[in-house]
Amino acid sequence: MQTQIKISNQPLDIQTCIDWVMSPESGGIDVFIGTVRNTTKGKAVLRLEFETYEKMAVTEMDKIAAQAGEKWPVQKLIVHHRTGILKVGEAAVVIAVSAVHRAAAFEACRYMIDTLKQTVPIWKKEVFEDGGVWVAAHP
Amino acid sequence: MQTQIKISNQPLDIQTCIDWVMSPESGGIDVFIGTVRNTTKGKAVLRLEFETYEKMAVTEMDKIAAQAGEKWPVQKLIVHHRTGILKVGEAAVVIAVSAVHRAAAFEACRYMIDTLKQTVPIWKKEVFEDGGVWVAAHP
Amino acid sequence: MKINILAFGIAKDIFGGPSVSVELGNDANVSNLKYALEKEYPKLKQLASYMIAVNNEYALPGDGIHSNDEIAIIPPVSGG
Amino acid sequence: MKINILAFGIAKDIFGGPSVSVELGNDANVSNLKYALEKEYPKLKQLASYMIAVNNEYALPGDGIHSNDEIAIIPPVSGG
Repeated sequence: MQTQIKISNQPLDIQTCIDWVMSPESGGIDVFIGTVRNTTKGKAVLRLEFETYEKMAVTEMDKIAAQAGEKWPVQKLIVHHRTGILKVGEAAVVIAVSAVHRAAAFEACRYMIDTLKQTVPIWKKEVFEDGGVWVAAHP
Repeated sequence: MQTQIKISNQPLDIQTCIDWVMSPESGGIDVFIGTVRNTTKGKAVLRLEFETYEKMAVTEMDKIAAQAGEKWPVQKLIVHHRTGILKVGEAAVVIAVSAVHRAAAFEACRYMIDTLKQTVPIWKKEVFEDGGVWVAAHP
Repeated sequence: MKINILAFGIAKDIFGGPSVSVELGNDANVSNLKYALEKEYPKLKQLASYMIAVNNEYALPGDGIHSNDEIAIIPPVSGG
Repeated sequence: MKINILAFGIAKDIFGGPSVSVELGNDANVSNLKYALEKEYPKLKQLASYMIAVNNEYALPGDGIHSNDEIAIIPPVSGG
């Protein structure tokens, strides 16, 4: 398995991620794109602010990518995560996985985003008209 | 739910499909790309030839898209399927699904490709050096 | 009545062309059509399976066939 | 020993800056560190949870802390 993990404060390029995982050996590619939603629980979101503990975030993403590679026969796996200030509609994360058969691509991609959201030290503040809230911080 | 179904003999544009499903209301997009693999059971594939019963194929894809929309809270769903002669590495199908939450996007996308492969009247011939074989035709 | 049947994929190879005609009784159903086709083209029985579509919808064995219907033979699909 | 702790997200707000220093015994572990931090910054106890990372790895309560370790407080993550 080949892996590319990147954290960037620049807009993510989805096509570049897809091109990177494409290969003549693969039959299926699954791609997940997390985008900034305009509302949370009915309140209008103005923007998102992502902060990261970059070194550890890359280490954790490397780890979960390796786990995905052990669980499923993946060929190439890429994760690009954005930091900084994002407008509504922008991509916060792009995950693309290629595999010989589609089941592995789907399952590894789902595993990546589900686990990333649980363990990777990246924090998202939703900014509303009346202030900002760090997502998931409080019970 | 908004749906776009298209069959085309021109190369598929993945980014166009993704752009079409993106919306400020969505938080997650799942994309599946089926590509032409260079080998099947160890034999080198030279190219694929896709043939379709176009009117019925579009009808069937509309049906399964509607089913996906009943099963999961999907916002936008697009399917572009290629026909004609495809080289190794080219995209045969692109399915993109946007939803407020990612689970619906993943599950609807997986349902679309799994069901498409079972019911939509499109046929694939794998062409090897020693001739072509219609995939799945024989037991 | 004379029924024209559209063919795709391997069915086109078996028929030697994109359509064939068969002669059926006026109250024929899908089952009768399959029987007539398999008599003329026994290789159809070697397929993993095949369906008949009537007016762009999959049809059941007991569904009737009318002279103005659009009929197609659907060998195992393999899109995606 | 004096330990410097990196802070992110809401922990940065609670600490009022991107890092804080605490004084710990030389054989301190993660549990001792959490106790010291919560005494100084009781708002930490209102978080849904938080972890301590030692040298870019999640640490367990009994893991030791050394003066040259890179220590960080990891409030509930919310990437993706």
